Amino acid sequence: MQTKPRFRFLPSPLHSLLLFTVWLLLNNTLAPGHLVLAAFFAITIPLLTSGMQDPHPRFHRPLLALRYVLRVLGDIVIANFEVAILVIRPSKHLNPAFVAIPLSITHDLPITLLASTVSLTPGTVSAEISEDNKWLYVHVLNLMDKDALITLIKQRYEKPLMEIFECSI
Amino acid sequence: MNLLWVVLLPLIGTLVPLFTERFGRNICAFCVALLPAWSLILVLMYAPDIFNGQAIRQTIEWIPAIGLEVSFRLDGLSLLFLLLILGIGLLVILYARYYLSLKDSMSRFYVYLMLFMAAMVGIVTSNNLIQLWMFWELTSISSFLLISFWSHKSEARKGARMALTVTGAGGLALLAGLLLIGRIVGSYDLDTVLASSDIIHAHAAYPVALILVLLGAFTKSAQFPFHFWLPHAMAAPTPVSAYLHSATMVKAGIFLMARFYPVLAGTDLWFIIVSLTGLTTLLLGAYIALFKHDLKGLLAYSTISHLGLITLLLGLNSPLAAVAAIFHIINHATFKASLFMAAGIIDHESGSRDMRQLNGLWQYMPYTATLAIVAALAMAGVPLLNGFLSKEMFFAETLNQSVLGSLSWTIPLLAVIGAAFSVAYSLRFIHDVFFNGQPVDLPKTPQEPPRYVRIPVEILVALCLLVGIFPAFVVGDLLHIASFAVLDHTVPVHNLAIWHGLNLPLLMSFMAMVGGVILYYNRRHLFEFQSHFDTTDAKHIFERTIQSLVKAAESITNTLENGSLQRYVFTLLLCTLVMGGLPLIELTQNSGTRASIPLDGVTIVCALLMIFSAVATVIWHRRRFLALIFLSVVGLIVSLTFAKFSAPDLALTQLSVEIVTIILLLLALFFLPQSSLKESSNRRLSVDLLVAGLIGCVIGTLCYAMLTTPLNTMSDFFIANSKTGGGGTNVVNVILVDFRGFDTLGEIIVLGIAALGIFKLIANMRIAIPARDDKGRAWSNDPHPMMLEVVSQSLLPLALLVSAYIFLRGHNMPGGGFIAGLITSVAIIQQYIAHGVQWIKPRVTIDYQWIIASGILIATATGLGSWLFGQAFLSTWFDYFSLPWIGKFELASAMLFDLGVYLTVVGAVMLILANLGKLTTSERLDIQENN
Amino acid sequence: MLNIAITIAAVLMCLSLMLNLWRLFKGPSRPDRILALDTMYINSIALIILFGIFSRTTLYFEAALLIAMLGFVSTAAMCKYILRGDLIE
Amino acid sequence: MLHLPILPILLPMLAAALMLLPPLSQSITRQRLFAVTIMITLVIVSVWLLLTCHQQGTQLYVLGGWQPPFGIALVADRLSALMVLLTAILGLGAQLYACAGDDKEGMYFHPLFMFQMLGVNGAFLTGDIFNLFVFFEVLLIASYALLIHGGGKQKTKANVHYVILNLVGSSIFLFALGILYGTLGTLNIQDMAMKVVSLNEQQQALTKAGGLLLLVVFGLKAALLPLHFWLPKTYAATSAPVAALFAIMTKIGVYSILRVHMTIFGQDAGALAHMAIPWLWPLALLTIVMGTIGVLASPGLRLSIANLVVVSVGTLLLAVAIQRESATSAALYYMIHSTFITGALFLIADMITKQRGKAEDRYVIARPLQNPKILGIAFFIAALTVVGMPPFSGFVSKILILQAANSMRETLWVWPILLLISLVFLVALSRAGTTIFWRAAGDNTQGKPLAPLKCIAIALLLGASPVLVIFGGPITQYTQLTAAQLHSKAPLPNSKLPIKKAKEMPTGQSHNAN
Amino acid sequence: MEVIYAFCVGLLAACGFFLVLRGRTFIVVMGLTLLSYAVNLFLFASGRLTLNGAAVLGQSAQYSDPLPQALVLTAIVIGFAMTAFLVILAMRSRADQGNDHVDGQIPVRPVSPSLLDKRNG
Amino acid sequence: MEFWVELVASILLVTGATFAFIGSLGLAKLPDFYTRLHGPTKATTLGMGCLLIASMILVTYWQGYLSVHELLITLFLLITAPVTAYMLAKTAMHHKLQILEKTTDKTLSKRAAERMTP
Ligand code: NA
Ligand code: NA
Repeated sequence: MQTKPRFRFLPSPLHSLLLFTVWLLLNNTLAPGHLVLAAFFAITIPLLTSGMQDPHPRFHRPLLALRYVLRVLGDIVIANFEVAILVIRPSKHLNPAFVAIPLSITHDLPITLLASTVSLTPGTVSAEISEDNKWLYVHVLNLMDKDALITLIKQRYEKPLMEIFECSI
Repeated sequence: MNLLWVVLLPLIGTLVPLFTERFGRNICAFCVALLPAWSLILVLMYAPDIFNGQAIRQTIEWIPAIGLEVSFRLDGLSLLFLLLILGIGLLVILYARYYLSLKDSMSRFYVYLMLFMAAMVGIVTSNNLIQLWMFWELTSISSFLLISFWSHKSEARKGARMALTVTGAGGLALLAGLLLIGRIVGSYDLDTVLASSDIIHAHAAYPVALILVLLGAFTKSAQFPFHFWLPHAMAAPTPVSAYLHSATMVKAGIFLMARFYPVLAGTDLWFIIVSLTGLTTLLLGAYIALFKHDLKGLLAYSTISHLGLITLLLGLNSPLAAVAAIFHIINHATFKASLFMAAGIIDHESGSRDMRQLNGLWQYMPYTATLAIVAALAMAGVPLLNGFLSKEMFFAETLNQSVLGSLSWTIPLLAVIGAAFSVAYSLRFIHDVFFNGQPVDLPKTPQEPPRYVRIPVEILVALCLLVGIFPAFVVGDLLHIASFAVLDHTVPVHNLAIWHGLNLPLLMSFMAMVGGVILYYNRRHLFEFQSHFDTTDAKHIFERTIQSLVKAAESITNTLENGSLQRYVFTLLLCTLVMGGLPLIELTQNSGTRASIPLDGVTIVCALLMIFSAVATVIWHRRRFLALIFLSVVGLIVSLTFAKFSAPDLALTQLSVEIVTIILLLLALFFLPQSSLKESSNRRLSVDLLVAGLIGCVIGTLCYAMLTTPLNTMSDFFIANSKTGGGGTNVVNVILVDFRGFDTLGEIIVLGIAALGIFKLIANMRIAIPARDDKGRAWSNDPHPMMLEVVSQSLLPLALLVSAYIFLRGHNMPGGGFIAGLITSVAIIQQYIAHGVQWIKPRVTIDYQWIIASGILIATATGLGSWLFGQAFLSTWFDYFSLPWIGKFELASAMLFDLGVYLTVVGAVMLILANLGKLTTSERLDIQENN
Repeated sequence: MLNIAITIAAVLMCLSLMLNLWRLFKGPSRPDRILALDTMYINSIALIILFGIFSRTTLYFEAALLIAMLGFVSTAAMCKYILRGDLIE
Repeated sequence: MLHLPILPILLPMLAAALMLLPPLSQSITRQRLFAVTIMITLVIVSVWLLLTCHQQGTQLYVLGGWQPPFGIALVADRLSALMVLLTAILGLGAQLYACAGDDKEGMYFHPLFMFQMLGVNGAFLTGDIFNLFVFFEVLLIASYALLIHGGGKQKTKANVHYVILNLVGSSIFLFALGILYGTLGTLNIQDMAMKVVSLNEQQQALTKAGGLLLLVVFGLKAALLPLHFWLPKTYAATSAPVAALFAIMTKIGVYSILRVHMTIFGQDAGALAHMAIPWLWPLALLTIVMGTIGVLASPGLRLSIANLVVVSVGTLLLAVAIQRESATSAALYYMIHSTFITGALFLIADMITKQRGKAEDRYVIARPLQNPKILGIAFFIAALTVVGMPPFSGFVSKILILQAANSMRETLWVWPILLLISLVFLVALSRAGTTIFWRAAGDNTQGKPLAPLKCIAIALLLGASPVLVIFGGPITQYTQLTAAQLHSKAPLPNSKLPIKKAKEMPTGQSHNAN
Repeated sequence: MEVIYAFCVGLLAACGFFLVLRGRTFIVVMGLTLLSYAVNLFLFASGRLTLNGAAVLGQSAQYSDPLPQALVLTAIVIGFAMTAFLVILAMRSRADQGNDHVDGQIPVRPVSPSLLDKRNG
Repeated sequence: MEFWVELVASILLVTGATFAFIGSLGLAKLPDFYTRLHGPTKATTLGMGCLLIASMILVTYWQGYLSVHELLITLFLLITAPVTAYMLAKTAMHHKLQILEKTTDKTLSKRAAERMTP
């Protein structure tokens, strides 16, 4: 758990980086004036909102994170095709199910990320997280093998997230 | 010297009692008397000029727009009345000093009395019609105060109100009459008016003006059928009756007729109305007076009767009759004032005014009795007393008329009958009070009153005698100049003497005497005869009339203003329908010459979406959440419409407002019923539907007609000057912050005020919080879902960045302070939704109210900045700068203005929404639904 | 070619919107309707993007961005309303 | 002072904003001192503005330096200056009264009051019809908030009606503005008056609809029959200083009718000239009748006064409908008189109400008043003024209107009605007064002295009545000049401040949305 | 296009006015919201309809009338402020009077049997 | 050049619109709420992604500079779509909406609604 920011004027550098990028994205530009503005907002906005941010586990291994993002994006594309077919086919072929997935990660942010990933990827929607943060309830559109699904989610998504946030192993 | 002072002195006199009461009653009364006395001296100083046939005038301009001048004139008639008003007024002041008991507020009494006196003086000296009317109304007002002096008594209040109503109504008629005369003559100057008798007589509106003026005079002078207020005015303290109801107020009506005698009299209409009214009043008053057991009641009806006599005389259209009328004015004032005073003394000393109780007072107060008897004899018209003289003149004049054509002989006969009754009631006054056995159950043992209270009576009775014995010497000149004024400078020959030889009038007097005595001796039969008649008191009729008026008014109001908003809105919509729809009927063709835009599929689909959703909102309006969802679809399509028709700023604004509205409605819906039963009947629904549908048709037609007509607008100016003059390429935004920045300033102020108002509404609101939802389900136990919390938190900086982006580009591209403000607010609200108030509280310590205020201040200050450069408020400034490496950039004061907008929006939205959240408490109770 | 593609896309989006509307009417439950509304928001973004491409302008980008941001808030608020009644507590 | 015309708007605006911020926001005493100072300044400024307009003619203040009709212009002519002064004095009275304690009964009284002043002054001064709408909304939202000041069921209930009706009204306002802009292509009132002449037949019909819809809107604000329903209960429910201030609210509706239907659709408007008059006549008469019936039917003093407001609106509009210069002048005089007097009456009624225990202001027997003398005198003067009895201003205004009703037809309608309502008022108010002041039971020994501020406030408003009579000459002269100005069609004067050099519009390519 | 635009405006106005005539505060608020949509579209239409003509200099060949747009913006904001106030006032009214009827009390009228059936069923 | 740009953009447009349509189709035709939830939340992300990329390409091509701000919309949708789905599922379970009969482990939804361990 990170309790104190490392730099007073840059409480969350990652956020700042994100904001910096987004500003340039928004303005479609790399003009010097906008770089200054982007830097300005990247510094001021996190300062302004720092009070509104709960502490989160520290972020590690950016490369792994990038790989994770790309993997999820790829899975989204596939998921869409699969779901598209399921939707178009008559619904009697569907095999929906509720599945409870035991969680190893504990903190809010990683759990949220995992739940989001699950929702964005093949045929599953995160429906609920148990109060003790130990179970993720998932609705599956077309369940083949329950255990395989649990393993897949834990291996493919939870593990990298755990590594990225270096938590509780 | 100044004529103005004659009026001003009594008027100033109204203030005297307020300052002198503390020095004791004697000093107070003395000081109060000083000013009218002074005024009287002034009048007397003018008297020689008047007796020389002059009229004195004084005019000051006041309100020319209504023809009102401060204008006074003193002529013979005024002089006569001034002497009566001021002279008897002084006597009444003296009398009242001893009459009023210690409980009564002396200063209050004197204030009212002086006010009244001033008003009377004003009436008789006015040389301007409007001013005359002003004083006329002042007498009504002050008499109201005087009559209701003992306001704790119900009859005093009612009597005063009745007097005020009747005389007030007459006053209004008089006003109309005077205005009409003014319009006919073209001036409100009395001199001019009095000189325009031909114009007035010839004018088509003469009868109307005459009737209106006479209504004023008759009500004031208690002429039939307006006589009924006077007896009830006897609830006033006796000094008031002595003054108002003998010498002054009731005489104001007579004065009015005398004043306008030159211009209004002389026609058949005048003749018929005035003389017949007078005659009826004379007879009625005299008849009823006989049956009154109340001493003052008797005197009141006697007054009515004598006023009728004077009116009759004035109505006869004969100069000599007018002289007689004026003479009787003087005589009646003296004997009636003294009689009232005597009655007051009797009442004061014996505790009763009921003649059934009062008997044999001669033994107890012989001196007072003597005075009263002399005065009563004057009233009866006994020779050697003043009443005899004028009554004889009256008889003579009744013989000289032809009111009723060949039936005119009845008038002298009726006059004699009236006189006989007058003798009878005078006899009753004398006999029933001072003789006729012993008193019955009097509250007090009667005794002679204090010395000073008799002085006024003595003076007046002495006058009765003096006038009665030496008429020409005492009042000859006064009567002459007064008649001189009334009769337009041509006074007929008359001879004021006790003895005119044996003639018909003398015989009539004699017959009246004898008749009166006979009547009085047979009074028992008369009383019995009278008791067969239902004597409905005018007071009850009056009160009942007023009551039923009020009842009728109540039922009308309750029917129309039934407190149902639906009806009010319906009326409003009907008006809208009529006003918007009628001009459309004149519209021969709806479509103009403007080329229309071809239809496309996406538009049709969006339109269908909007139509279905709008209709669904209406159909399901009682299932509120559902309706809300459909409503938001409509809002979404509206935004898309704006985008489609080239209004990106509008689309953005509509979208953001839409979301905030939905949040707001959801917040509120929680505290309101989720659904309601069908309340309106089918008939009502279909009527509403019809009206709403018709208005929809009107609006749609107007819209279509507008869309298809070509339009030349001033918008080119904005497009041409947006960049060069306002420094921005987004013309809409430049209009908002520059061309029409004032609108925007107003708009954010509206928002700010709304927030303050809402905060005010929320403060101390005690509202039940539903423990379950509308289907009876318990609420979820997860107030702040974790995922929502985390994601909302991380969205906040992004949203702020986007709002900064929208804000900064606003001047040149779609966006601006308002939308940016809404985005910021929504982002913060999202935190409230996700985390709850408790979580936010320690994290946001700023007062939203300050943000609103500083937003408004920044926007205003930006506007004010232009003052420094000699420019008008809200003149903008912008310029382009260039920095190394960064390059060229623009700075504009409009941005600062927009910042003000941004801050106000954020402050207002947050103040509204965040505080709604504070309504909830931790526990939720089951509430009783009241519908 | 592009215009044809835009037309096809627009037709599909219109059909989607009509389907959303159908679900909105049909329900049967409140979550169904909220879901339909949310989908409608997203389809509107698509429509705006298509419109921008069709008119060759970027003026409507912010509108799309705003729907993306605010549509979420609206949906979340409605869900919260159903769950807890009180949006802010 | 070059910026004089905008000061009546800016002063309350800045004052209100400052009162929301520390140090003023923290202490009611500071707020009171500040607010009263501002209001007195406002009175001074208004007098100054009035004198300037009177002596130097109409003042034009071009906001942002944009030449009208493109920018928003404030036009201070005799009428608007008069209305602003009227508002300032009335406002000062109401505020002084509130400072005696009523302002503590809820939040934000003083800021809201200032906002209300700002809205009213803005509505009077603006020369732009959309800006008029904006200021209408400012004053309305402020009035919504002020209306509930003090809390209580009655206020809430009345406010619900008031707000909903006005919101519908605002919608209609915007429809009307849309039509007017859609046909005339401009928003500046003077410019609209120019353009209204050259419309084709179709545009005329549309413009007429717009103009008549505006009549509905302004009629609603003014409480013209049949749109008056909201007024009596609303005014009777609200707290005294607010009700007193509201005495000006209906006048704003009348003022707007004057502006729109005399300036835009006046005698020079061609086919559209005087289009509202045929409606105004019967409606004004009916308003008077209904209001009078309401006065007679009212069970309590405040409701009576509220109905008097309705009558005063009818009377005013009747004078407006006569359409003669003298009548307009009479209407203006009447406007001044009735505004002050209804304001004063609401304050007096409040003091009476607070001393009568549970009987409140109802016409029933109750315990005697603690201060019968002062209240009695005040009520008496006010009642005389209302009835139109001398020596107070009511009679002058009554005579002015009676005299202005010149033709046979006018005389036949106006005279009987005006005189009869005077009589009804006389009956009703004498009943009211005798009941309240004289029909007392028990005693009320705890004679507390009256709050001096309240007395000053009442004296200020009531004092206007004799002043109006004493200085009747110059005042009627001013109203006559004002009426003459309203009836004549004069071009806008030049701005004293620099006008921005605008780029010429591309000639011959005037924007044509064709 | 103009026909369908005008039709929609008229329909929205009609729906809005109909709901404003109902007796419950929240429904009136919804009616006013619908009405304000109609108003805004109507006001917008006073500048006529233009395709591809956003009034941003340099972005279009021919510009739509920017003035009504600015007016509508102002109207939207003001409308929002007013709606917000009314909504909270409706809550206050409910809190003070115990029901959400616009008149503060439920009008008493005989309940028809069919209505009773509905309520029970 | 233009042809290829147009071609890619056209394909992306049609694909994107198709996915969006399928999402809406799923919303309309799938048998219970939970299955319907899958359609929009996923299909739209890809659908919107394709449309936005098409827009990026075209704008970049037309305006001559790289237009990437459309990515932002995608970013927002990716962040918010799962939360929307989560909230909706939560609501559905809270309201105990009818679950398709053949759904495996239906009872889990009750545990989930109470946020307990299975
Ligand atoms: Na998934
Ligand atoms: Na006797």
